[in-house]
Amino acid sequence: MSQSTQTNPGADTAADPLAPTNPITAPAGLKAPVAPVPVGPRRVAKKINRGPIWLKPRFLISGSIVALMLLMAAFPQLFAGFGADPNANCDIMNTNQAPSAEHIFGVDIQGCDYYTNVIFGARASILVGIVVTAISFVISALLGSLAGYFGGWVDTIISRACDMAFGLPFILAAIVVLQLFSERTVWTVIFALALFSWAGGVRFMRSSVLEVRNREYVQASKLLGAGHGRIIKTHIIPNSLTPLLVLQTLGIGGVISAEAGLTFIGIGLTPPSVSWGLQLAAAREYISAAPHLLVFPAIFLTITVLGFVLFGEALRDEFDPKGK
Amino acid sequence: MSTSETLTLPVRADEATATPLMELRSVKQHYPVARHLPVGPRKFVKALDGVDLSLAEGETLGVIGESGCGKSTLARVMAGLEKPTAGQVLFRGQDINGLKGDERREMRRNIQLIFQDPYSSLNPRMSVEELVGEPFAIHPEVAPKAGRKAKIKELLELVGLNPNHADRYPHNFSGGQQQRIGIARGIALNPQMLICDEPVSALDVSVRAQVVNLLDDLQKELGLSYLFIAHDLQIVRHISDRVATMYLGRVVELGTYADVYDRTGQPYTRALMSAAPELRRNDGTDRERIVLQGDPPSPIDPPAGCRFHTRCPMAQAICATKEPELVQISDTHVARCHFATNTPTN
Amino acid sequence: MGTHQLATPAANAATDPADDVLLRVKDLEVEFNTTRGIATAVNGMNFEVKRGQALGILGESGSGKSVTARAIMGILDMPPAHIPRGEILLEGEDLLTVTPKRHRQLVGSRVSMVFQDALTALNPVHPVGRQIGELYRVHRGYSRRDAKAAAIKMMDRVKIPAAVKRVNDYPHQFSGGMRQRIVIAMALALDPVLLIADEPTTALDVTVQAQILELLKEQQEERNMGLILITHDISVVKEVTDQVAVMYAGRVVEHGPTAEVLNRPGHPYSRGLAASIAGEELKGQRLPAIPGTPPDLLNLPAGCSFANRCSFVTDNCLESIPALETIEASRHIDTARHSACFHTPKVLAHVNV
Amino acid sequence: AGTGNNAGAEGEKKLSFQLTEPKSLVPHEDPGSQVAMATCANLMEVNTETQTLEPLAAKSVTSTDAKTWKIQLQDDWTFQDGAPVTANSFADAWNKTATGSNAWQGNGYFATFVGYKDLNPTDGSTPKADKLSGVKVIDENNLEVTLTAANADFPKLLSTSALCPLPEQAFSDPKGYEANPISNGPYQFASWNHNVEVVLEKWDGFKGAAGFSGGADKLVGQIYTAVDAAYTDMTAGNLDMIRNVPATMVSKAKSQLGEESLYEVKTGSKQYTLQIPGYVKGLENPDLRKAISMSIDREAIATSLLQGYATSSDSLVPPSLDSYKKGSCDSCTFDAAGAKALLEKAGGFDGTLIIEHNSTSDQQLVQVISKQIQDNLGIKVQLKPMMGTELEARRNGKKLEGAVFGLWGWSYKSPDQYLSQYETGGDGNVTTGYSNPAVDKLMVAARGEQDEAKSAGLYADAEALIMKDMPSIPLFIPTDFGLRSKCAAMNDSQGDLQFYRAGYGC
Amino acid sequence: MLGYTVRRILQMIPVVIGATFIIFALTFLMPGDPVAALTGARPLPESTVAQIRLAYHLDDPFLVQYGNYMLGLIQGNFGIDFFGRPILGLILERLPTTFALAMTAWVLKLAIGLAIGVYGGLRHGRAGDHFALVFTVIFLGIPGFVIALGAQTVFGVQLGWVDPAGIRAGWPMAFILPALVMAVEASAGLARLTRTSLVDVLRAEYLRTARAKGLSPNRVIWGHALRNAMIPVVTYLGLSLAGMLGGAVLIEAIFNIPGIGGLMVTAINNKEGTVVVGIATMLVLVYLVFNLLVDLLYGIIDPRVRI
Ligand SMILES: Nc1ncnc2c1ncn2[C@@H]1O[C@H](COP(=O)(O)OP(=O)(O)OP(=O)(O)O)[C@@H](O)[C@H]1O
Ligand SMILES: Nc1ncnc2c1ncn2[C@@H]1O[C@H](COP(=O)(O)OP(=O)(O)OP(=O)(O)O)[C@@H](O)[C@H]1O
Ligand SMILES: [Mg+2]
Ligand SMILES: [Mg+2]
Ligand code: NI
Repeated sequence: MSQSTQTNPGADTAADPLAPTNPITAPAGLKAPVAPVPVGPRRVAKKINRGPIWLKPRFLISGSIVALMLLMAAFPQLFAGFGADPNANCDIMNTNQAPSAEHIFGVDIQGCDYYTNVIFGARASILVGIVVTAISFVISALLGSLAGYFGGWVDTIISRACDMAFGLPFILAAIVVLQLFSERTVWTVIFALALFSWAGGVRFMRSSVLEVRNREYVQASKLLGAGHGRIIKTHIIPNSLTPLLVLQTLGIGGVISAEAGLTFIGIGLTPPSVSWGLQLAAAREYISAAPHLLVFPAIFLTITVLGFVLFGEALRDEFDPKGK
Repeated sequence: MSTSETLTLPVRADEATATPLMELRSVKQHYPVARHLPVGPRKFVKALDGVDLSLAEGETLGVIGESGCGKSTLARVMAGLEKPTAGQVLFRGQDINGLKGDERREMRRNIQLIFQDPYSSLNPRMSVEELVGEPFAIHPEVAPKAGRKAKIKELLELVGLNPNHADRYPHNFSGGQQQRIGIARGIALNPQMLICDEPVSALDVSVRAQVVNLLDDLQKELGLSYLFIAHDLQIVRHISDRVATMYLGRVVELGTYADVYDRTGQPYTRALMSAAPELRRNDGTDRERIVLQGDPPSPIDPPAGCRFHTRCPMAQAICATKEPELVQISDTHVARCHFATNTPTN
Repeated sequence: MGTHQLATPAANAATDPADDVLLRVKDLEVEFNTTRGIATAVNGMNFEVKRGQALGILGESGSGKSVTARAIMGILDMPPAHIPRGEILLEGEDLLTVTPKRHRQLVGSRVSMVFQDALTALNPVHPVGRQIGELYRVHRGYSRRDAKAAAIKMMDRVKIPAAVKRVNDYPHQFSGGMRQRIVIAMALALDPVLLIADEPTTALDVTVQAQILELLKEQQEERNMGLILITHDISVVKEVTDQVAVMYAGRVVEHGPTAEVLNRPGHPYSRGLAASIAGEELKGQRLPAIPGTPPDLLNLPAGCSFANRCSFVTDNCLESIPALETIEASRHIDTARHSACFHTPKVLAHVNV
Repeated sequence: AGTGNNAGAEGEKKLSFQLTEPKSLVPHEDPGSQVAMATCANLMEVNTETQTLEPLAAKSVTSTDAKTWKIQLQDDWTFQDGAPVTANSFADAWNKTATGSNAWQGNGYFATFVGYKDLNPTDGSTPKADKLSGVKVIDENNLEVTLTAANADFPKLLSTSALCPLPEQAFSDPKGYEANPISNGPYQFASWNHNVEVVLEKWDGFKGAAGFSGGADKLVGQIYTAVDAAYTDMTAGNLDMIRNVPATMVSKAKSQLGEESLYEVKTGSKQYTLQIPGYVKGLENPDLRKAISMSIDREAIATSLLQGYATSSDSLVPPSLDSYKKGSCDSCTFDAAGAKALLEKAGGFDGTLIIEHNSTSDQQLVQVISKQIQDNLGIKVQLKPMMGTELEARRNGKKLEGAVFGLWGWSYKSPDQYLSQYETGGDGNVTTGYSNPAVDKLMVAARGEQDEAKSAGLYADAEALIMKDMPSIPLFIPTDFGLRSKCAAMNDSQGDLQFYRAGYGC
Repeated sequence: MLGYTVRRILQMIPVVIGATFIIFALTFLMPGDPVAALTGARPLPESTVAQIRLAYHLDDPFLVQYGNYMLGLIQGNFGIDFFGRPILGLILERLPTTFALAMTAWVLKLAIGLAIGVYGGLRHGRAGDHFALVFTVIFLGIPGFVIALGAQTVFGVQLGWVDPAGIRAGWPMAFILPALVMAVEASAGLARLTRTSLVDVLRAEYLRTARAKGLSPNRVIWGHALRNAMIPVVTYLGLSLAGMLGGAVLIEAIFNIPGIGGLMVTAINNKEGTVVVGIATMLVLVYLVFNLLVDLLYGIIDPRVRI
């Protein structure tokens, strides 16, 4: 009974480490026939939609929605036809025309083809959604890690700053900030939205970092002499990021809607920019006269939001180290 | 002040003259208890309250004691993860908390810690290769980038893991294998001192022996010193040269394994021994069974006098008032009890 | 070879007066649906417990001890778990087929369970008194006040000092040992006939462990309960139980009187387990270890699941699964021994090498 | 619709109207407020039937030179609490309003009074006087006002709320008065539930002619922050009257509430313009401005986007004014080719035409205009929407960078209200900064001329002169609509829709 | 507990100072002239402008203005607006309305979010869970004003259940619809959080214990799971209530509710710095107080963090 412990696991060449480790295990194909045993009736488990069967389609569906929307944002011409320009070929006399064969989404207030406009609107909306979320994600990840990891006065400063950002009503802050710009483009809107959208994320990140910080693998790394930078980069952030990621994907939709909201109170994007937010805000006055103005961007927006949220969920499962 | 500072600490006979590899001098670690008003007296958890220990090169010192008595704190302080509130932690005669720059890096390389829970001490998002390679990434001087892969492979083989599994993640391994990964990381930098904080507690009995054997082999091969903390008294006895018993932040008994196990000089240690069923059986003589009553006192307000007197079956009046000092029982054996020398050995 | 049925202890027990048998588990199988496939956690489990008897279930991590216990208590998460076959007879009633209502009546009052980690097993937001008292309220329809009084009595019984004062405290305000005692109090509250303790002391240190084991043993004897003690720890089994069942990869590989099995193991795995205790005589030597790791439950080998770690392995082992067979019949059922190995005689002969 | 809210006391004639939260109920502090109009009887007032200006609280207002005005009050008029309305009630009120340090909104109405400067030092020092030297109380019932320059429109000024009288209490207990204002008009203040409603009740002691007061016994000003909410409330039958209905809402109302709910204001009093500040570089050439003007297809926009609720404008004043001359703007008809040619003639335009506008209103209209200019003229046009404060600040600080899109309306019906924008230092002149001595001279003469026909001729001459330089591009005259329930018989007085004058029609 | 509260209140001071400073600075930097907004296109006489600028210290340097403001604030003086009305009065006039709206919305949100979250959590991994997700996300995806206008038309105009606009009907009738819209919009996050938390709790060992005690599924869920599942949700709830107080501008406008939001937007449009800062200060204070309350509540729900 005193086999060398060093050789045993070493012999493990099976594909799965949890599989039998002895190479002399019979291959699965050679399974000895097992006679059925006349014991109690076998209760058949209801097949439930778990695992790959469900996960895959969710990932696929949400992934393709996201991909489609991204593609639309990047290359609207692919969808609207080459040479299409949302502001060209407009005829003011056609204003608010309902959907027809010629204009499948109808015509907008300015007399332009609405389909082209909605397609081109994806860019600004998705850009705002993604960039703002990305910025707030990065800020949250960074500040949250710093606050959670270092604690002490770093934490105090960051936490109080969060309180400030939180306490300031978002609309107020956004209005005030947007007022600072004489010209409002996608980027100014992004700036304003990003400026105050990180506080929740920071808090969130901070609390997950607080949890991770005391994990033993962090201490283990410290013991090896790793510096703070390395610990934050390789241990803290990767292990506390997933919850934040899910939160932020849920937020993308909120951001896109917020862009619409800003436009609505007159401080959002301005023409000739095209965005779903602008379209929705403009459509408001025509809700009964020209409902198509509202319906199409709203559908696109909703699908996009749904896509991102589902994608976030799917991503989380994907990033789960245990792989479920 | 207790006299323990002046007392010659028993060390392994053959090492008595050499400088110990590691030495703790009246180390205290007090954690402030959170309080809500910025006024009033601060309270402290006295996790370590004056610990003196020394450890010779190549020696294994076992540490036992009940939950919360400060064993892990001791491990962290020795590993330099925490700076003690008072006292010194000396590594080859140098205070590890006074080191700077390269010396500090050197110290870091030389003292490593193995954690109790192998899974939680491994970053779940790093592959085995990254995990075992991390020490080298931090100390590139030990293994330059070029030869690193080979070095990692070598290490994995040394701890009995299949090097072909280097690209797998911790959750793909069993507990014993995970602990091997932890050990591989711990020895990657060729340390002289390996502090093992309950390295086998989370492992299955059948795997426990594998890991203990591995530690044994490594000691023989690499000349490591161990501080070995465990609840499993048999394992401690098996692996230790000397054993220290801790109670409420203090060392209450210290001696060779035979001293502590067979000639126990302190009632708490005795209770501990008697509580472990497996020891009773393998011991020639029948141990008297002592089931301690009550719960350990709070380390915030340790009892006056002997800290153990609240639960001690042989407590006398003096125990409640006078704090016992470490009493020398033999060359290699000290115990903190008023009756250390006049109690029957078991 | 389809011989799972051969002379299971349950089969033998059939000759005994049935009222003595509290629990009989027959051919229990539990599977888990996982994303990687179906994991067979319990794979044909057979054992029984009699009134006043303490059965230890030994086995390494993942061998299905807790799953078995949970299956008995009906607290497996289904899904992902499901029980394709088997019977769990509590005093003759099959817990797997009774109505949910009847099941709830039995569980908690006739059979109850002590969990491994008392801190997580207690609801952190309710005072312990309420958690104990709830049993009386639900099963016996006590008033709030009576339930509290009963809870205090129970806490006294498991030796919690100043129970009256502490009945409104929350779990986190107790030390580990006291928490475990509260869990025991909860399990004993309704005078169950059978108590299942799933690693009740693993999370505790030795001195407290001794207290808890003492308490369990004392209560079991006092009430003449059946006790199933699940643990990894051989010494604990030795200390507390009369009978022991050794599990490996979802099935019982050896079963018999505790002292017998542990001193003279008939299955290579039990043998490895018994040997791995670090006796003083082994000081300075290598500890006897069982090499290798347990098999993947998703993909159990065709033959004996211990074969890849076994030093007695032969071709036979790789092809067919050895059944649990009687190895030393006895007039008295309680001293009968069973082992599931093709080489039991050889293993027995090897003893004390 | 329109009756749901009238469930007050049985048979009570109650009308509700759309209101924004007043800053104050004291007319001088918030002269535009509908509440002020209802509670105060001015010296002069427009008769909604004849649409002419008639004395109300005054018996007569006369002048020989249009510079010194004699005002005789009606006999025995009282405030709603019974105190007599005297010449002092007016003089004191005017003095207080004209005092700059009080910062009352009505202050500006007194700028043409002699002595105004003394009350309003521009350097922030304390005023040298506390009374307008141009206002003389002759006796209980007679006043004399001297203006700095002749102005035949003075009687019209007397019809604005800033020139209401104030009772004694307003000076002795200003706080109390603010909370419970008393005036001399047809309705008296009953209650003010802040941000919810202001309730007015008919005052039986009002001695004015029937043409000056409405038919309801009770008027409820329901407070809305946006007209949309008011509209919704009206569709639910909770509101009787709305004014300033946007074009998009008109067609919606037509289909939802029915044709009869629309009240078209008879007199167009507003105008959309694109004003071009003289100081903006690159836009100085009148031909360029004309080209821009010609590139806008007003007809198309009016029929499509504005849904026919506006007419294209071809003059600097609305057609309702006497001085209006059809086609005084010869470059206000759409002619893309002509515009291009003119642009060519002006030497082209290679910069960007910036159009500044208020971001909260008429977005679509500005957009289509800019689009037309851009498309038809082939120049780059950039919109610059901004908040009101910023736009005003840029305007006042002469910091505009391009044309300004805006809507202008009159306070009282007079060409002066429009054309003074192009008179040096005139009202609203700050936007274009247009200055032409010949125009200035004509304006002074026109203002001083009490003969309306002569005056109109002078104004028309001035407009023709201004038009040559086209500092402002006339765009549209919007049709002003009110919305009403069945019970409200709406009225307007020279383009101003005053709720309190509505008759009760149920 | 008292000590904790005191400490927390002390911590609020820098936050209030910081937040007011930021807003003050932002409004100061904002382009435009507050005085210009007083009359619109017809500018006020120069002299009046000068008087106002003087009276409101508009020409003082920024820090002086801020200092004066803070000095006043310490004495509880929020200043007066350009019409001479005390700002505190303006805010307090509208705060109850906003509060009623936010509270109602919050309670509804709680009901909706928790219901959906619990439903999803209990059906974890099954169709119901995904249905709950899609349901909440759809409301997240449709812009708020669309939902608001739709609800207004259907329930206010067509069905006539409530007044479509205004608060004349008083609480609760006037507030239910807008609150519901706010609640529906905001419940997605809560529902997700509750669901996740419940799923975690359902896996907890103490729920096994509860089931092993022979408790009925209802008792297990309501008696043991929910309260634990609420622990991580509570922080979010507190913050969201504070957020709702300041974040209802759109809904207020559509439903004609005279709340803080409208006042704030008007004040910003008119660049009335003191009003804006006053509101912001008030909201920050409210936020901080709620935060504190939540943390105290935390202690009640979770005995482990009892302070
Ligand atoms: N960072 C800390 N802050 C406050 N108290 C601490 C901290 N670390 C440990 N303690 C306290 O110090 C005491 C000793 O803890 P330590 O972890 O060293 O015990 P231990 O002997 O390792 O126990 P175990 O056997 O359970 O691991 C305990 O009471 C613990 O609560
Ligand atoms: N919810 C689950 N989903 C999938 N597999 C499970 C689940 N619960 C248990 N298992 C599997 O069932 C097997 C038996 O687990 P069980 O908890 O019974 O082991 P055990 O003998 O109690 O081990 P330990 O000593 O570690 O408690 C394990 O391999 C485990 O992975
Ligand atoms: Mg420890
Ligand atoms: Mg288990
Ligand atoms: Ni078989």
